Amino acid sequence: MIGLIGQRAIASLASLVVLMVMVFFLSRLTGDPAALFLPIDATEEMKQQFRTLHGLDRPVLEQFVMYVWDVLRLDFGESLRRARPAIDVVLEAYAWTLPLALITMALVVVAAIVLGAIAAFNVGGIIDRGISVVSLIGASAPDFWIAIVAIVLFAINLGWLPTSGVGTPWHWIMPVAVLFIRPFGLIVQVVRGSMLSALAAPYVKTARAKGVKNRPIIFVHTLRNAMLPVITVIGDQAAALLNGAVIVETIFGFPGIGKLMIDSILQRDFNVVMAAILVTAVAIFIMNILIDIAYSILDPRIRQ
Amino acid sequence: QDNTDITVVLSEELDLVDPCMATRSNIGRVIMQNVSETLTELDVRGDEGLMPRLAESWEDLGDGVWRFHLRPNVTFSDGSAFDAADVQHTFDRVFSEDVTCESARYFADTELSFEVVDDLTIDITSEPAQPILPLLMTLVTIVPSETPMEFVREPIGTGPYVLSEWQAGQHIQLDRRDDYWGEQPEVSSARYVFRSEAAVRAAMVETGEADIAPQITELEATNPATDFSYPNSETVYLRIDSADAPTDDIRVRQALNHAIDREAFIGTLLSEGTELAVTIVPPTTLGWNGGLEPPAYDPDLARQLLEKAAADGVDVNLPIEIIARTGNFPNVTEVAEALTQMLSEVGFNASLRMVEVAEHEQYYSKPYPESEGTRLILAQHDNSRGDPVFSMFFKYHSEGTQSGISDPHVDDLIERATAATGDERAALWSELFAYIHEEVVADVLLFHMVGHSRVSERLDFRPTIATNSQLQLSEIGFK
Amino acid sequence: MTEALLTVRNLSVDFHTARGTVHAVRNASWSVNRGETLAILGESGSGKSVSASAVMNLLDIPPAEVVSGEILFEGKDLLKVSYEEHRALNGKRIAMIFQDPLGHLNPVYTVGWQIVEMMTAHGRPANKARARALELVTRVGIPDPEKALKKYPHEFSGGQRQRLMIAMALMLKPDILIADEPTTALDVTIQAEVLALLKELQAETGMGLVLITHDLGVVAEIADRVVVMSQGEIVEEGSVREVYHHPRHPYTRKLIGAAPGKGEIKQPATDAPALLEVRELAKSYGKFTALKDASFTLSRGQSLAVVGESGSGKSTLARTILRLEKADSGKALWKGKDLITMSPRELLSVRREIQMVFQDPTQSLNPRMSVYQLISEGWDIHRLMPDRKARRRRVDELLEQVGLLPEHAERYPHQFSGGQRQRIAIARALALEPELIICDEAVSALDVSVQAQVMALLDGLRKKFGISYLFIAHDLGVVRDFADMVLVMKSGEIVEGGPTEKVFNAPEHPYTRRLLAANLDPDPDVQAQRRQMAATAPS
Amino acid sequence: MTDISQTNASPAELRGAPALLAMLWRDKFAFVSAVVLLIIIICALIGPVFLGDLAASQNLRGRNSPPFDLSRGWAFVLGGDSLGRPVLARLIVAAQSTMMVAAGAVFSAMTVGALFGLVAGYMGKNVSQLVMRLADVIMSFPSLLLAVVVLYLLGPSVPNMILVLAITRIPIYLRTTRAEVLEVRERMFVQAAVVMGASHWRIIFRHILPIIAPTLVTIATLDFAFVMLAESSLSFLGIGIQPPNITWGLMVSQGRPYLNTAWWLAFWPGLMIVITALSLNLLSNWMRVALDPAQRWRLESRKTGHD
Ligand SMILES: Nc1ncnc2c1ncn2[C@@H]1O[C@H](COP(=O)(O)OP(=O)(O)OP(=O)(O)O)[C@@H](O)[C@H]1O
Ligand SMILES: Nc1ncnc2c1ncn2[C@@H]1O[C@H](COP(=O)(O)OP(=O)(O)OP(=O)(O)O)[C@@H](O)[C@H]1O
Ligand SMILES: [Mg+2]
Ligand SMILES: [Mg+2]
Repeated sequence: MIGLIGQRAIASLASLVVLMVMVFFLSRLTGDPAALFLPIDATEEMKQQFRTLHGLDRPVLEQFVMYVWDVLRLDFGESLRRARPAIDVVLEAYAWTLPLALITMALVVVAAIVLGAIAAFNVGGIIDRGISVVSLIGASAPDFWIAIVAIVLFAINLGWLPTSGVGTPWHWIMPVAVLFIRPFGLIVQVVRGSMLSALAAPYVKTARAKGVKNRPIIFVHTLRNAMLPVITVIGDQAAALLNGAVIVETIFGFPGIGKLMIDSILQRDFNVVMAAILVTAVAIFIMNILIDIAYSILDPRIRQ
Repeated sequence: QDNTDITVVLSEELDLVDPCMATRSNIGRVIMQNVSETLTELDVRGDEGLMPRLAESWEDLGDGVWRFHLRPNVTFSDGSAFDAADVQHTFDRVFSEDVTCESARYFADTELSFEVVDDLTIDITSEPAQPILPLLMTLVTIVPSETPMEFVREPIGTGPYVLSEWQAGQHIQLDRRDDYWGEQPEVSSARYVFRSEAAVRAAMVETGEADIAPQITELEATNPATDFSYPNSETVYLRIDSADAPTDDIRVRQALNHAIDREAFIGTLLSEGTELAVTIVPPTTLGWNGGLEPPAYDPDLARQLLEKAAADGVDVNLPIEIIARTGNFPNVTEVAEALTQMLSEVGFNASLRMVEVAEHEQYYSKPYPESEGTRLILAQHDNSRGDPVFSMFFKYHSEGTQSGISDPHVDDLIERATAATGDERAALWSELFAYIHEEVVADVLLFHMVGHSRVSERLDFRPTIATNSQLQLSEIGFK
Repeated sequence: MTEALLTVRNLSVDFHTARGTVHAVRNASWSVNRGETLAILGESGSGKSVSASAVMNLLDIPPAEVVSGEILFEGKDLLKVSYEEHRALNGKRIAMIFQDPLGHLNPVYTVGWQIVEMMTAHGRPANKARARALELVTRVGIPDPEKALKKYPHEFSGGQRQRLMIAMALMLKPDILIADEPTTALDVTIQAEVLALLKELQAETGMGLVLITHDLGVVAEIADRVVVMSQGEIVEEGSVREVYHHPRHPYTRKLIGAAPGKGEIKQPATDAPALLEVRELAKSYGKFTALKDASFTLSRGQSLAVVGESGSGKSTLARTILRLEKADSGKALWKGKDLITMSPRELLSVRREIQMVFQDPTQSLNPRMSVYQLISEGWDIHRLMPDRKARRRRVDELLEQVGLLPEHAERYPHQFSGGQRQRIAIARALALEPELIICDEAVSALDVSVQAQVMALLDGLRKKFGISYLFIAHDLGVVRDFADMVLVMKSGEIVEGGPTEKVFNAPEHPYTRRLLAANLDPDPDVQAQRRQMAATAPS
Repeated sequence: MTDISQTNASPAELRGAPALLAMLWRDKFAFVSAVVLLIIIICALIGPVFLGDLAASQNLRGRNSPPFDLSRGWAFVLGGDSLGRPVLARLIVAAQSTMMVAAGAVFSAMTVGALFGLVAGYMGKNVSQLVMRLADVIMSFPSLLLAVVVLYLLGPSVPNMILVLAITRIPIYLRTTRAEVLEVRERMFVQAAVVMGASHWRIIFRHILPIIAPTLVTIATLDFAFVMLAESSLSFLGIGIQPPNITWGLMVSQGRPYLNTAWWLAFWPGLMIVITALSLNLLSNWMRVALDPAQRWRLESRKTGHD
């Protein structure tokens, strides 16, 4: 097992390198950061000065070699805009994103699996229809709607929650709730579908012949068999959250990585983009490794 | 009033707080005159014009030399005294190769040299002579001579407030100083928070989570008790490239101007109070020419002009692409769509392309990319500094980076006006405005915009034209 | 007669399908009392499993519908009790052993967990359950029971799974045990042990046993009474001896007449060329050696039977030859070319010549393909029989040959009984007209009359086209009638091999002798005699 | 020949399309969904031809007219937008680009993802490792950066939009497919197919794919909404589809500032996205049952009558 994880880690490291190289060159195809950092009426000398200062005037290949050299010494460069080490900026933001993603995903996973399984068990019934329609509306409604309506309702009209920002646990309720909705809707549907197939399997009959109660039949016998696609989709949704939740961060003023990433991309703050992708990619790779381990834990036939 | 702490909710996070970047509006709004002060200050509430701040007075010694007499007994927030060396260091820093200070651009073609006469007197020589040097001093925030040649994250200034806390992404806290040289402001501390969503900013003032939201949209500004509109010194226009066909023909440019129903935008897509523009600078600027008329909306005339041009062999069917930037100002997309439609209606082969900021920049500044036909750049220009010099060279001189024309007479007027002083300066600018507007028809000038802000009812504060780029806490009182 | 413990009265079950209603059970009535063993014999597809499912409340309603009848357990009608009440009875008072042990074990849990759950589901403490599981698993003859409990279903052989299922059903010492073909995959020695265990339990707890089986020997050995089902109906009922000696219904007569093991033993042809030569084939799973240096030769037109202990590596042998498992070492020469090292391309072209009927027919049929698609797939693969009409005819013909109806072609696998699925698998193997068919317990789920029909078909094909068979079976009667060579396997090794006559009449290896001795006779009187002899014999 | 069991097959057996339609009719939710989707598809096909001009005709002085007011004609029944254009007409016209982008992105992502997933799951360890790590790269490549790169270099257009969105959605299909293949290929019927001599492709497409297809379809239909909204946020940032082209996503993002004052601008297109997603999913739920022989009875007429 340990050996396997080690092997995976090395392979992931290779992907990380590929990713970083791609990002490095592709991002440099998208325009000149000097023009964006400096005011619109900045002179050419100022732009030149900016480029020289940040090494942007050198050939891209040379920049790349320098970057690699720095990274090997764990120096991820300065943010072009913030005059701070890019990695600091990113880690600061990630310290907000990570708990947000984890809390949301934890809630989503529990709620979606329970309701999805219940829907599958009552397939075609009123509970199934109810859960499906509600979750689907959640999954397809524009999230800024939900966010703004939530603010109007809970912060302005009812005054129960603060409009936005961070600080107290109360501040987290709306962002988590809004982020919750889409992955919840998606995963409910995937759980439902996968459970439907699994519930038709003969071992369910065995369990019933054994006199096992419905709840363990659903949540113990069948669910585990239905989990393969479910955890894959959970992984996909978690990856989206680990990449930052732009809308929610924007509306609720949540200082996470999503907004930072978008701003840095739009402003061509290359070092921050690189550092942000490095951090999110590491998180996503770790998650994917965990998911693959989960596959083999869940299904002994996959273990090799 | 017991609670004199306020919270200001801004639309954009700060990535820097360095004083030499204070001319960038999001930074200036927080530190300009609050943390760091300038030698001179432009009066935007009354009509006093240029006022003393850290310089008590100044005089033109001739030959491009200006003498500034500095205010005594001023200390920086780190305790050190303010003197002429600090002024000199400030400028050394602005022009340093090691920091890319924004304020340097205002001195692009002038060479400054300094001579410290005594602790509180400094002579500044500019080459060529800079008649508006004292005005330019409103743009340079003074830092102590210990400030390193790199961006600082804890700005030290002479202002009434110190930056006491900066949680990136969350808030910035300014606290009042006890040893400020001037009158103690009423606000004891200000916390700046950042929310990009206008609706949320407005809501925060409504729920009491914030006291001032300097920029909200017109749509949010629905409560007369708290919401104010103010001219925000931004001017919207369509930049024409008169090197391209078919806009190299003046009749085509005129047709563009007459094709647009400017009035129709006001009170609909743009706020009530928006004014039609005849110059690229707002009316509060020196030399603004009140005699100019906005081009009348006359689609028939526009069609006739096009026909005439076509008759002379101008290919008026060449594509005209309007390039606009998403998020440039509220409703920019709709405005651009409406403009496109109006141009199409009179027979232009117009199309619209909305782009993000980096791409917009490509089209906006020279060298302009090639195109079949031509491009009209929808852009917004901000000049709240009181003098057209900050605009005219860039926008109209044949060497200006965003200029769409190349006209020797315009170049000449700009150069002369820049060097002139007093009434002559105003007259030259006026002449330039009229010439550009009527003879050259250099661009499609559209609107002077208004901004909206929401101010809590417990505050006594009215936003001004400068609110866009600075928000002096000392101007805020409590009811 | 006093009120029976479990009485099924006038039970009728229909299945509604798109192509009409299937009357699976029609007015069936039977009952079983405490301490009694009722054998349900019958045609494959005659509704035995369906009626058992009805008792356990396992029918999917719809598409199934209980049209009439009642199922009385201790006087209560199980068709009327609430779901929850029924659930509490299941497993604890009435337990069931399913016909198809692989599908009915949950693939993702260890068998130990699944067996223990039988007790924990009814509120018994887990440690006690574990002790009992260990005891029972040992009793049904699973080697290394401690470790076995920690393994997953796919790591067991077909017979082992069946035994695990039996152990599971016995956990709570139920009052009624419904055993649906519980010994189809067991060799006769283990079968004897299992039957002994059932009897013992019956003596201990007065358990009523409903035994659904095709094996007349098993009936003779253990049953008290017999009902015979045909086409959904009960056609005959009586004591074992009565029915065996004086069958009244023509079907019963046919059934008893078809009991295998009475024909003449064939002599292997001596001059046929070798078709498959297996040389020192070995395979192990981790540390466990499933197959040790197996060597044998199969000539063209020969039928080679492989018998042996359950779990001795018979299926592994077949699967390794077919490259479904990677062999550790050894060769399998097909017409001189080694299958084990053959390039994938070459292998593909050989595939058509060797077909296999898997031990677990249900799992080997794609649930999303209709019977027609399943049978004709081989033709698609090898681009045979392009004419649709001809195909249709051939499918109908094949179905009829294995005792199914043409209209079954449009149904899907889940709509069939265990024996019917097995026949679909056989029809599929035959469709390609291969040169060798590997049959892994291919007729174990068939009642003896259908079995006889299928065996006759296979034998006919052998004569006509020279098809060879590698025939894995545990039913010595069938082997005796069908095979001309026999291999005996034990613990991964071939312990004995030779012409059928020699192996049956002059067995050398002690295991072979044990095996033959344990064989059951369909005649209840003979069995009773043997039992007596065994009891009086000095141990 | 033994007569096994009797069936009284109904005389008028339904086959093929009529059978499917009958099954559709039995699930009323799915039936309504199918009708809704049909309408949307028709709008997408003919909308721009018939209503293109109406949808583009501005009237600044009659902007943001509220919905349910018939005085300005049927086109304004859902209100007018911020340029005074009829929302209803715009919705209909926008259906085309919307559907092209969403369907294009989802289908290409699903096809490519499933294909690579099948290969990764079915082939040896090394191929699998390679494909999966590549998927990791795509998965952690921020979609926004991809959008900026592609649209900056190639310009915003419907095909480029499809490209961007499709690439970002590939990993989910790839990973799901692979995970399922790993399990399905261990099943006995796959081995039975191997024995019959089925080629890899046949095994993959005839035996494995049908088992995992329902899961893929479920995800794909959910992705429809996801893609429409993703396209909306890209438009909002200035790197997606831009006016004068219209999509529902663009309409949603343009209506965003008016949420408090003219709710109908963002509401109707948002509702269309929800309705489309809902319909697709209800239909895919139906399909999951209809295509599974073991579940199909749920949709077949139950009472063929017993005698
Ligand atoms: N879901 C179903 N749909 C339609 N017909 C079915 C279904 N399940 C079973 N049948 C039919 O019901 C009949 C009885 O099946 P059952 O499984 O009880 O047979 P069986 O007596 O157990 O046979 P075997 O000995 O082969 O296992 C068979 O003819 C079968 O085809
Ligand atoms: N995947 C596996 N992992 C570990 N052990 C296995 C695996 N498959 C089979 N075995 C073991 O290999 C041995 C031989 O199995 P095989 O299926 O060949 O037996 P068999 O002779 O066919 O028995 P039966 O008659 O019961 O079907 C068994 O003891 C079984 O436990
Ligand atoms: Mg059966
Ligand atoms: Mg076996």
